[in-house]
Amino acid sequence: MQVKNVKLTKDQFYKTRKQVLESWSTGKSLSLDESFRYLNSLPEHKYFSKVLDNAKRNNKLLLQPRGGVATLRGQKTLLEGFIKAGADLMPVTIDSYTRQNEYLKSEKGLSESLTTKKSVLNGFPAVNHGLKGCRELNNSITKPLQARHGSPDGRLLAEIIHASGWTSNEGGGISYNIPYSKNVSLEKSIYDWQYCDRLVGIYEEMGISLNREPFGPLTGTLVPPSISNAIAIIEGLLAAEQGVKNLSLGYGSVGHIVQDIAAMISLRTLATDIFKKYGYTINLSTVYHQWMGNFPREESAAYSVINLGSLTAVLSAANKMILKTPHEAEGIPTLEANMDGIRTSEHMVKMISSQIGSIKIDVTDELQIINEETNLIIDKVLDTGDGDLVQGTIKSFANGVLDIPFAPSIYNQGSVIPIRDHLGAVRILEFGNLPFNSHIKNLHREKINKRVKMENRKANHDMIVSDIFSISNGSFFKRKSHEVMKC
Amino acid sequence: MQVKNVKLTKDQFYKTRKQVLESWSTGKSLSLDESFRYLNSLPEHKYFSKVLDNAKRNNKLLLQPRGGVATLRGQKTLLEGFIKAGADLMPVTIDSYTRQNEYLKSEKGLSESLTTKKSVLNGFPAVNHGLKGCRELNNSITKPLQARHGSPDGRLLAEIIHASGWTSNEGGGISYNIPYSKNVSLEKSIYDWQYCDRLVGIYEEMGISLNREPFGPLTGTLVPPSISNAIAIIEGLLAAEQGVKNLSLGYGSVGHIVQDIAAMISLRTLATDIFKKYGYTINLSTVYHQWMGNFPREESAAYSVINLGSLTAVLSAANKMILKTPHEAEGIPTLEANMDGIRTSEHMVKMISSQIGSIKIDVTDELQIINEETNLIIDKVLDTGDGDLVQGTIKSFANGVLDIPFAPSIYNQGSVIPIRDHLGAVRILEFGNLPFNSHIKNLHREKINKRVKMENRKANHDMIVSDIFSISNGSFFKRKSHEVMKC
Amino acid sequence: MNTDNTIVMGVIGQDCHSVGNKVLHFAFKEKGFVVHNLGVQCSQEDLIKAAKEVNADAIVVSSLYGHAELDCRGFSTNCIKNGLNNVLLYIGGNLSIGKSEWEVIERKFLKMGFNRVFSASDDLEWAIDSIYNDISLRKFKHPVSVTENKDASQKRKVN
Amino acid sequence: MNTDNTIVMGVIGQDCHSVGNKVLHFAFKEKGFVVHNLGVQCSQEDLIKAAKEVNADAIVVSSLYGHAELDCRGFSTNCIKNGLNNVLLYIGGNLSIGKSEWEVIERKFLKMGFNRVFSASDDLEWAIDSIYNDISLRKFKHPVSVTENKDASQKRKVN
Repeated sequence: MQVKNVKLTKDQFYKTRKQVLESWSTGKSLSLDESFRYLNSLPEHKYFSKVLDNAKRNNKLLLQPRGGVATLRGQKTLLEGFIKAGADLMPVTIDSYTRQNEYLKSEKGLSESLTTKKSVLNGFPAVNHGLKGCRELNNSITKPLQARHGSPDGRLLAEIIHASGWTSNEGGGISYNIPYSKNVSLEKSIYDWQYCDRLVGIYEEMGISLNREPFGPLTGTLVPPSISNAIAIIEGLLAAEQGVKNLSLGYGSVGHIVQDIAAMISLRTLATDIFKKYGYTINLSTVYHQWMGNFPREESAAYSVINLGSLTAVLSAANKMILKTPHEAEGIPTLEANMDGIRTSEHMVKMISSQIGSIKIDVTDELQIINEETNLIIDKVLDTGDGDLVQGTIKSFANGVLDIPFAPSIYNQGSVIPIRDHLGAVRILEFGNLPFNSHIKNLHREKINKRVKMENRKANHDMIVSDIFSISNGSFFKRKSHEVMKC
Repeated sequence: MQVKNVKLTKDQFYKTRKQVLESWSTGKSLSLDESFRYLNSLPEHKYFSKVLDNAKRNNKLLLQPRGGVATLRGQKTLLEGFIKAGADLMPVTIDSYTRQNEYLKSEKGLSESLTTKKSVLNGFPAVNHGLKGCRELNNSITKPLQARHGSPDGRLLAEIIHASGWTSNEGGGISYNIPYSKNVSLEKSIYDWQYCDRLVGIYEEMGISLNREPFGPLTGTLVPPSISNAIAIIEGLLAAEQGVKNLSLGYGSVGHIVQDIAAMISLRTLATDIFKKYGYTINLSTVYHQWMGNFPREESAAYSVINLGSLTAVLSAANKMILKTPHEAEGIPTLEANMDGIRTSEHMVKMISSQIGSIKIDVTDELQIINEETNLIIDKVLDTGDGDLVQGTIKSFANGVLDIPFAPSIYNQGSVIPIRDHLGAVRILEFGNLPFNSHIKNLHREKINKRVKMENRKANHDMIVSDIFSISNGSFFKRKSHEVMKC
Repeated sequence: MNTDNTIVMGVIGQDCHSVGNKVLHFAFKEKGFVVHNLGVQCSQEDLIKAAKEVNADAIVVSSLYGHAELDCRGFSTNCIKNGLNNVLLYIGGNLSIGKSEWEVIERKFLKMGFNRVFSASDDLEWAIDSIYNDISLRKFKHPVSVTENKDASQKRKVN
Repeated sequence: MNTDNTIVMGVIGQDCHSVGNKVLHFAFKEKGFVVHNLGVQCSQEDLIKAAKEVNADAIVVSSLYGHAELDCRGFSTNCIKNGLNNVLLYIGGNLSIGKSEWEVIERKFLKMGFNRVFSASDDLEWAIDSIYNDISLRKFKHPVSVTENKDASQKRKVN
């Protein structure tokens, strides 16, 4: 079978659906007609699409934390706390066993969590909870729910959560495979996500608008904006082909105000242009992820990283921001830490939103670079697939035209090496097989050289490790001048 | 006696000095020669002036928290904690009784604090501790010390702290009177601060460089930048006349990025120009105060306010930043809260400093307004005094040419009423007798009208009260759209 | 509704926090109180003298700078010594140095004779309503003094 | 200095955190270890099999996603079952869900047979030095296995 970027036929879809629903006991009772009636009965404020539309109309940045625990009761408490603290959109983070379709393991974890009254799973095992549990959760929470996970094959999960009235699903065949798995082929993950997208397309045909959101930040570690934006737009195109109409494209902060703003502007404008060019009518929104890399251990310092994100998200005119917490470095954060993250984010967002009209930052240079690079990547991917985006994507990962730094997948080359320049922006030290012209490559090299001179230090593995930890350390550079200061 | 802006003669100074030193027992043993020898023996890193010079050379923003407790032991612990958390410059906040020369009350408070082992004073009673205690403190701390207080008559305090090796003193005849006292005449406070400045001038003549810092933020509540900058520059000129050479001029954030940056640039450039114009050779540095108004009660939200300040201070190229703490709304903060404030500030400062070279914000419009207004005020003050700055200042406060919003002093008219505009900047609703031309006045009115229309709300007392609490509430505006969003 | 509740207010001691004082003044006026605001840096004597002059129903003391305990010693006794037996006493603000247990602070000031103790984080509306209700209740219980109050405040109405 | 310390390392379970794994790999190599890095999403079987093959001195397990306890059950027993009597076992990362007492977590994993348990906030240099010293000490006590190790690792040296 060669996967192509073509809308799945009803026949293909329903044939696959039968297998999907039979893969675990909770899938068997699902009926699209019954789900339609349930979804149709939900009020507007339970719809991601509607809440996003309202926010766009009012220039409001929506806040969404992360969080999932094993039990229904625990998840309710968590989400109620999020709402109390001021979150607008609800996440249900799915546990890692479910993400790998290890439902038996998540079942065990769930029963142990119920017995010990302490979550031993790192998320909510939605497949095990099934329609009953997931709908109960949905009915008890006044804001819209989204599944956030990392499943290369999240088909059964998608069936169950949408049927349960969760009106958004995060992920995609690239973004939930390459950064999340070691051995899953792109062929398989893209095919499986075509199914998830087609499912949303079918609901759309029934008049139910569900939101889809490719996972923007990928490995969350020094990913050059043009790489993550190109992949976001590609996943958007793949989703659109399957009939998705309400799409959120995300970007993970690199901790550099100007580059982050430029990246968000580029993502929004290029995506809009490209969807139009290929004839897709998409209701687009954008998502800004606060720094996803290594966090400072001191809570007080973590607050600075969070607040930098909120500031930049507002300046980027993002529609939604995904939040971090002051406990981030400690592992999975508590409800209290999440509430602190929401509150500090909301406060910064309000203050900056109040004065946004007076802030003019020049990002033109950075914007031009990201636009050019992103277009080069997308064009080459299409070219590589002889016009077919799925084949283009698979082949481009194989030959390194698409390459995500620090990704665990064996289907990723890992030849691209990012590094910060003298002004803190993320540049590319090793281009691997990225389809950049010499003009772009020279630009990266020049800027990296400026840093090499400034720090009087080699651009090597050691510098890259510093860069991975630079936001958690505060300073991006080892400044000699710093020593002089200590008088 | 009519006070003039003339350097005190040695005769005047030493005659007054005798009375000052006799006003409390700890003053009697002071000798300028002995103090000179002590100061001369201190290493460079104990000098504010040297540390500021180093920081300026290296584009480093120095961090200074606030804090004072009654006992010597307590103050040592406090300052050691500040250093541990990363502070560069040490404050010793003086208690409110000492500020009003009520040394008997502070003596009582000190003994009670010693007995109960809990500070019942809101600061360090330096006069009561005398040379012995103040030097012991100075010798035990590796960073330079500054007295921060609010004394309209801080002459004995200045004598004792400088003799004890504290190499900076905050305050001034305007900034430590009008916002801090109800009944003290400007005539008296300016005269008394001429003494403090002359003392620094005499040390300077002996080759000891001490730093002086007028208190920039004044009432810390919606003070229009041109008003606080004009007063800072006037106090700088008064200090310079008495022989002060190392001067830090401060500004208190109004919580508006563009206006704050413009205000800092204007303060630095106008002060430099004006000192030069009047023939004073001054080593100038600038100080940025994080938001001094009402703080949010939630610590998480307080972090946002602090981080907004750090961001703006770096963008303003300030040399020093005065810090707030996440407990700010709770009253006098604990050491732990101070340490959190230092850490979160340092982290934000490092991150932004690392990328400052790439951030270009357009502040030209705001800069022009502040420059023009500040010049108008200073010119009118000089004019009012027939060229004498002291008489000009006294008369200008009397007739409202100088007018500090929300100040408690009966010598302040209080006719100027500030308010935020549609983009969150602080404007002036009632000009009182400010010497502004119609061009400037119209500009304020237009911007305020835009807000009135935007919010569909009157520009009245109620709006001003909202503005006082707007940073602690987050949003500067009551947006109708906000209601619509709650779907 | 009786709108003739008369209060004397001020910031006690060497405290110079003027912004909150101005906001509080505005808020009491909005609620229909007759307000005699002595501003910042008031002594006990200033407040007691003013309360006698205007026959105040309540004295509202604020303190933001941490010296409230030192500044307020003997306040209640001094009121009674000066014949102010019926006046209600309130205090609010940041009443201690460092982060202390609120219950401990509150108990301390209640013991000193204050009728209510407000923290800086209490809702302003609620605080003013509480004072309003206290005064109304007191007048209901002591109708004579109400009349006295009324006359006095009408004579001296300042707004 | 004996530079032939051989370790097998990997991220256990369904965990896909690859960045830390790459940094750790680099750090061990810098310190002269012979590193067999299995990457993310390793099973106990993967790690044990590799350790046998390369005759590893230690297995360094990491886990960032909170399922460590579930994923590591019986690990020590399985090592012994497979003849790995002498291999040192280490684990590090975010080892629990929510903010638990570190002492409790540490005790739990020590009881499960790990020789040391590192938290995410432990200093990386210090952690690697500790492992280096443990291995040296073990070799000093069991000189036979040292020789075995040496041969094996020289045969299969990967760098």
